[in-house]
Amino acid sequence: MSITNLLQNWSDFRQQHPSDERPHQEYKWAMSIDLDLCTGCNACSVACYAENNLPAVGKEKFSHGHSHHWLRIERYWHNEDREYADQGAQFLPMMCQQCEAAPCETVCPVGATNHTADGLNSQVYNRCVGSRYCNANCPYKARYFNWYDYPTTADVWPAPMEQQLNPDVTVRGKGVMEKCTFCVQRLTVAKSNARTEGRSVQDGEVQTACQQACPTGAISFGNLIDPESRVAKQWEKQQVKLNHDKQAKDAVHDGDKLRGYRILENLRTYPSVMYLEQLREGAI
Amino acid sequence: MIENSFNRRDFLKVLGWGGATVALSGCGNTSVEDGREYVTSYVETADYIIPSIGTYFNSTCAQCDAGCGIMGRVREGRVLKLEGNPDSPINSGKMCGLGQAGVQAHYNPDRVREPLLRNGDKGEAITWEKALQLVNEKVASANPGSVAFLTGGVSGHVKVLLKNYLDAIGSDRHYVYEAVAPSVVRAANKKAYGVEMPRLRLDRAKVVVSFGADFLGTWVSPVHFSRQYAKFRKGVNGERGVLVQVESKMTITGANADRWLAIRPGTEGILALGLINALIAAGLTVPAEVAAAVKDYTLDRVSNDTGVSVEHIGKLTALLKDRSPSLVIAGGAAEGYAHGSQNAAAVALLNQVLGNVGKTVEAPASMPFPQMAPITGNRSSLQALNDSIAKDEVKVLFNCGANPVYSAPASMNMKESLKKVPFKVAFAHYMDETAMEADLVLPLNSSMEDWGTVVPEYFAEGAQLNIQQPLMEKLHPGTLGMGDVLLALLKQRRPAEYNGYEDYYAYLKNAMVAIKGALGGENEDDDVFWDSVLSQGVVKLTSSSNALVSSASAAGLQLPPPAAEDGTYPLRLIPAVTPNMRDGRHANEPWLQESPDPLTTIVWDSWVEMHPKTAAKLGVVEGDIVEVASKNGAIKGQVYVFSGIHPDVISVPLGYGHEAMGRYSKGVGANAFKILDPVFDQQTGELAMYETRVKVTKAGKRVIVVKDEGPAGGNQSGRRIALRMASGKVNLAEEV
Amino acid sequence: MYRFLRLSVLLVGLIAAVGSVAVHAAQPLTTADDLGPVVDQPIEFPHDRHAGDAAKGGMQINCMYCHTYARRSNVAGIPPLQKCIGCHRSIESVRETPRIKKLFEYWEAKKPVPWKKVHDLPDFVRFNHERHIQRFVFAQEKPVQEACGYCHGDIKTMTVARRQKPLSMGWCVSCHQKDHPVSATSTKTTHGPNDCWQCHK
Amino acid sequence: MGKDIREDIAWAQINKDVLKSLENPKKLYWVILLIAIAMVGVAVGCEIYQYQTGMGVSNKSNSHVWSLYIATFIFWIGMSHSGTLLSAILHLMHADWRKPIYRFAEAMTTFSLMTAGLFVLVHLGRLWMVYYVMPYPNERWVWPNFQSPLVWDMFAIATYLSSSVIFLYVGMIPDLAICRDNIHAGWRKKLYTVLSLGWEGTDRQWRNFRITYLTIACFLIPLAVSVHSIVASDFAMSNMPGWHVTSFPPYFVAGALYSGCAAIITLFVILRYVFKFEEYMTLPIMRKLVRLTFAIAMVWTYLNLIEFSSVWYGHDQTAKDQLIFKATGPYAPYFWAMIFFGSILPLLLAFKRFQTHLPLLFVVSILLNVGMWLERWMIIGPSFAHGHYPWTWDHDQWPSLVQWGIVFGSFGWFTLLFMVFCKVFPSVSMYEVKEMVYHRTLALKNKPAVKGEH
Repeated sequence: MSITNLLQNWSDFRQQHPSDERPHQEYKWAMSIDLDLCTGCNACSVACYAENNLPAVGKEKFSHGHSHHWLRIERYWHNEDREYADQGAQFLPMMCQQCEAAPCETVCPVGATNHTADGLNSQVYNRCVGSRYCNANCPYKARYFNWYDYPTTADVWPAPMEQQLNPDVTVRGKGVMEKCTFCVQRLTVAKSNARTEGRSVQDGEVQTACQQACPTGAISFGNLIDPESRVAKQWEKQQVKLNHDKQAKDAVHDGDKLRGYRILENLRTYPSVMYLEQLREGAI
Repeated sequence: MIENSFNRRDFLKVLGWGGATVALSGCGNTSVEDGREYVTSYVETADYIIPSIGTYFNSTCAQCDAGCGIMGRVREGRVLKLEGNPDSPINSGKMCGLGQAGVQAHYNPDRVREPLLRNGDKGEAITWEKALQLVNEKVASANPGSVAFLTGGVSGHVKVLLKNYLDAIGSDRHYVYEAVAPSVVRAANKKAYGVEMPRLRLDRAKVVVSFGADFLGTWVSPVHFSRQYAKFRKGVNGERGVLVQVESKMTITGANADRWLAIRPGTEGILALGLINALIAAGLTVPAEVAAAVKDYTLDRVSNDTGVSVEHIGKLTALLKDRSPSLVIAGGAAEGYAHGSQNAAAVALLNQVLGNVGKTVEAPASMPFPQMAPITGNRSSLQALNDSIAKDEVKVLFNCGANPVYSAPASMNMKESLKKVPFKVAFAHYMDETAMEADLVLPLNSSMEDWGTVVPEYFAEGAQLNIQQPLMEKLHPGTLGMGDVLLALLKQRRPAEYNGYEDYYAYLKNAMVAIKGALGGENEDDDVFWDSVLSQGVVKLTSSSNALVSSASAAGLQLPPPAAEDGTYPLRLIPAVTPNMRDGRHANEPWLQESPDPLTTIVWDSWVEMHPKTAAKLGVVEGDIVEVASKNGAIKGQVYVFSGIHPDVISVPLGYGHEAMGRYSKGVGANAFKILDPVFDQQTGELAMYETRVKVTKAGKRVIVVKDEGPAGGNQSGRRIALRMASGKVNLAEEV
Repeated sequence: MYRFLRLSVLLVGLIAAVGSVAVHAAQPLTTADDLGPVVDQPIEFPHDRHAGDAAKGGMQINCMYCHTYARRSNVAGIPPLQKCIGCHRSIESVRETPRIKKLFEYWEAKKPVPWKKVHDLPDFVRFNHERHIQRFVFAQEKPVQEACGYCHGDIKTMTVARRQKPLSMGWCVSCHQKDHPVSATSTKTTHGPNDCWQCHK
Repeated sequence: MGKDIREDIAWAQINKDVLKSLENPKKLYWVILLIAIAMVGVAVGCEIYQYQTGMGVSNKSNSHVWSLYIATFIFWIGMSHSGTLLSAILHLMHADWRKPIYRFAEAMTTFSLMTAGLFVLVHLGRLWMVYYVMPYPNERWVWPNFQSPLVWDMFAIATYLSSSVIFLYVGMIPDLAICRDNIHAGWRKKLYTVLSLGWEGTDRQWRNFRITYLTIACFLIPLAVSVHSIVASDFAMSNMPGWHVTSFPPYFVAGALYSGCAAIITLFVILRYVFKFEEYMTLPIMRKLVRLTFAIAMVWTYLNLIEFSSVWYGHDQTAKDQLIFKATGPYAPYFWAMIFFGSILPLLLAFKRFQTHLPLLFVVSILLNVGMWLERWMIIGPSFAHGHYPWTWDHDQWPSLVQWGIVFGSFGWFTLLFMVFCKVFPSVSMYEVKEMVYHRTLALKNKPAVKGEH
């Protein structure tokens, strides 16, 4: 309770800007999403509802932008004023990017959202006072606020539907902010099991709900520290560096042969999610 | 996985007494509440059950007929989430959104909970004994030939029991009805290849041309095809597969195509033949007879008829010529017309002349136990039933897994004709439109409470038999499994034969053990075999596969010219099958209502989709309420304008507009089935889904369309968010 | 002028009074033992008899013999009925005592015993028994009853278990901030994790 | 042009006139008071409904998370600044014309701060957890996040509020003594007796008083400036297009002084009319005030232009889009209204003839504040409606009636507080007016008689 402790806690709350002096120790959870494989089928999104106790808010609330999909599928068109969208749509799964320098963390007045040692952007519901500053400052608008008290709202979880709720995930009450957690409840279990066996989590040992559902396997998830993990290999191959806000490859001429990129990277948020550009055939 | 001493069925009974309570409103309960919460321990348990750690049980997804293998995560006696079963060749561990929502079908608050007997216009609860007794009387009193079963696609041991029951009462009236099914294509395939549904190998194809087959979203076995699609895109040694989608209304498969060709509705066959002709010109050798048949389909004419530009036909021809093997698939868009069979045949012919048969079109595995093989539903069978009802030939009608009152066109007037059947029994999960008409409603277990075997319509690799087993104790004591009911009914007819079986579980186990030899467990102990079957969830069957007809023949190919303009009904209605709603049987699962439609991102409502040109012509904009009127009725809907649809066409999604069923589906959107014109495919007599002609008129005020996309729509306004590049640049082989 | 003094004295006195009351009323840092409520269970299970010291007539049964899930799971778990019966079937001496009779009634009815939770945590807390047991019992080789006692108090002296520690966040933190040896042998120490997400679901 | 304060006015007269304002109010006073209370009632009702049901009823969305509450919060904070300007800054500058009017200005500061504070609470999703924002020793060893501008806000506002209350109070002590001595019975007597802290006007007391007052004044000025700079940093510190502007702190301070001065003009006119303070709140004072306002208006306009141009000539396309959206999108009417009220309308004040035209000034000053309120909303609303991420641009985020109700009520709350103050405490500083008169007579005496002088 001393002033030193106060200052120390203060520094704990400060976002851990990734740097070569201060690398992650054991885990750095990261994701990569191949937009060429994403068909926009929404399986991931529904899986997220099932895993993370997300409320289906209903038409009226949805119309006011109160939807609660931690993982939303965005649909973009590239037909610049052509008659038809004849090169199809582009689907993009957008969830919390678990930024290394997360804009939300620095502004939360009560420190309800912090950086964990695994490079996750944690959200602690009990600490949240609902100032919503975090989402104001989130460039991706990937955070979702409990505008109503959904557990007690009619037809959100009418009996016996509440029996489906996942006991490993808190059911959020009125007035707190929430967002994608990379299925931290699964990560915790995997880490605990690995620890009991005195090893670290192997690649593929733990999957996020969306990754596990995705029919085309567009989403891969894993530990960026572990060079054997698929994610680490992909980031390596695509020459996307976690702690750079400009990728060297974008400067060099044939960098455009690589499809890896991070969204709104230029804002220096250092997202933990890498996207792979969608491809289109030129011959047709 | 399961100890022999410990019978899985008994186990479920104690499993119900789960430990920890449900975590509701976690932020609310911030206190330590000693001595108030209960922690009920098991009476006895298996040592693999550890409180707070989920156990996975394998079963089969019943949300559609694809028969994906699933594993249910069970904790403290509750099933929490479904994952794909990695051992199932169909979905190899993956799942679609529809499947994920299965738990909501199970926990749904609107499920029927006990047998209901009609009393005036409301049902009163009765016991199962009474119900079955009643059924017995009615069936006994009726003349055997007049007892009919209307079901959806059925397979496995339930099918066997059903067959036996019908035999027992001496009736052959089993109508298998699916509102949305590729039955025309099946028939055409049967003609062309000798099999109804050949095994398609997208993973081997370099080019896939799909004539409106939404294989990524709704067609036959979407998850399996999505798995293959992934391989196809990655390509052999990095050569990325090219997908071309030909259809009048964009499906999610179309949205993923490298080139989406908006074709004038109904002219798919013409394009197919045109392509053959162009290929011949490009030096492809085909049988003279075929060449003769297609010689009139010149580039210009085809381009004229179909509205596909000469340039694109040329490019497509070149693509098919250069990159072999390719794969051409005929789907909903091709088959939905009066000449649907012809279209499908033309597409099949294209496949054959391209020499894809044997390469990307393979013979499917045959089911070694034909009595268990699935009966695939179609729409003509409902027509047949309707006719015989009209002739007063049906006195007792059992309905199971079909909802004709909702999904039959108004012209059939199903609701009225059902009234002519004296005694109607509905096996139901919800009080849906058809159940409302029934005299006796028998509540069924959810697929997560029931035992059973399922044979998928479409085999991924070899033939396989899927196991369906309870993932938890029954939620409502008043429900019963379909198998149990049939068994009970059979006991009434053939006591000698069936009294030996305590219940369907006993029957099933016995039946499975009886054929364990064929299931690869000949020298295993019965219980060991049974337990291993249950723990695997999928039994792969050794089966032969019959050969395919690969010789191309254009015999009997008669394609009509594109349909003429209709003055009063200028537009064509395409009833769209969306990945969320399909034929509407799952409309009461809120996750599906809330998950945005992939293309329009609209939720909780249906819509009228049209091309900007059409909208301009009609003078409507997004959100206008319009009336869509056909000769057989009219529905209202909100306009959604987007450029993924042919200007001659409007589209309304199916599955909405329920008048009954439950709180999440009733009165949500409009029912497009209702206004379909009674036009039928000339060869199969199937209802031609895409033949309906409509006129669209403004009807009232403008609303704000409730959808996920913002006012910017699909426009990124210069931000680098969703990027796209030419596939030529990258070498996928190098990627991880 | 004097009025002014009088007033200020009054104010100061008031503040002092209120302050002292507040300080007195304020809860001390809750590392002290405070007993939870008495919970009446369907069967008054005598922990002292089973786990107590031999001197006091106990049988010194290892906690994890019955609470077997503690080493493998988040929850320690209440043993299934079959476990109690497993022993008591063959213990004729107490067979007719009322509690054991009750036990067997449940067993014959195949009905689970509706125990009440004695150590309850809020629903949003992710507490993991396994990790603590692994660390203190298996790594540090502390005697089981001592290790369990850190959070559960001196159960072996009670009949019906009763909460002895506050189980509040501050109390958890007070221990997580201490340094604990990683194993019995090594001198290396680490303190408990302080990520919010370690304990908050 | 009206007369300035008469130099020969008797001090007793001053007491008499000012104390008259403390006499029992007329009916109209009660009517207005009731209206104010009713307005507060509306706000309270809305807040209770929102508290029970959830923030959703205010019709914000996951991308549009802030709205009128924050806008109005800034508005009231801004309002508070001019009081300090008049009482503290001008005090140090020995601008004696401030003397008759600084008292109610300072009161206004305090009350608008009290109003602003409430909006922070109203805005929170979990109001009942608000104490998490304060650093208090706790067994969990968790502290607020001292990086967050919101925490700075908390400190800044608390400090500013407390110190301006003290400033107001200290400045009143001699007058309270006068009240004590001139009122002979009732609760007021007791109140003044206690509050005047036994003031007897001895030299020692005056000396201490001067030093104290001066010290607090000096302390208050940097505080006032910092408070609004901090409020500005709520926005400048974030990465939202349209917020991420370095010129925000001065821009906000200017805006604050602006709206404050406008408010003073409004209240000036009201008080002068209601309490017949023509003798003290004279037109020359008003003229000075108006000129000051005009100057600040121009500064504000200038800073506004700086903001726009720094965006326009900057490289941040997103911010540029944002600006274009403001000027052309659905918010355009409000945006241009703000420009008009904030920059065009004050040009009237440049004309001599209008500078003392009270009815016109009354209307204009209110419109100026409308403009300033719009400015605050134009910072919040459009930015959220058109942020970094096109997919999440606004669906339909027009503030709901609940929001309007609470904003509406806040004006009632302010009126309520102010009216009570005017009736309980002298809204014109008697002793300072006396000083002023005294100094002027001195000056007059020393002046050599000039021809034509009367």
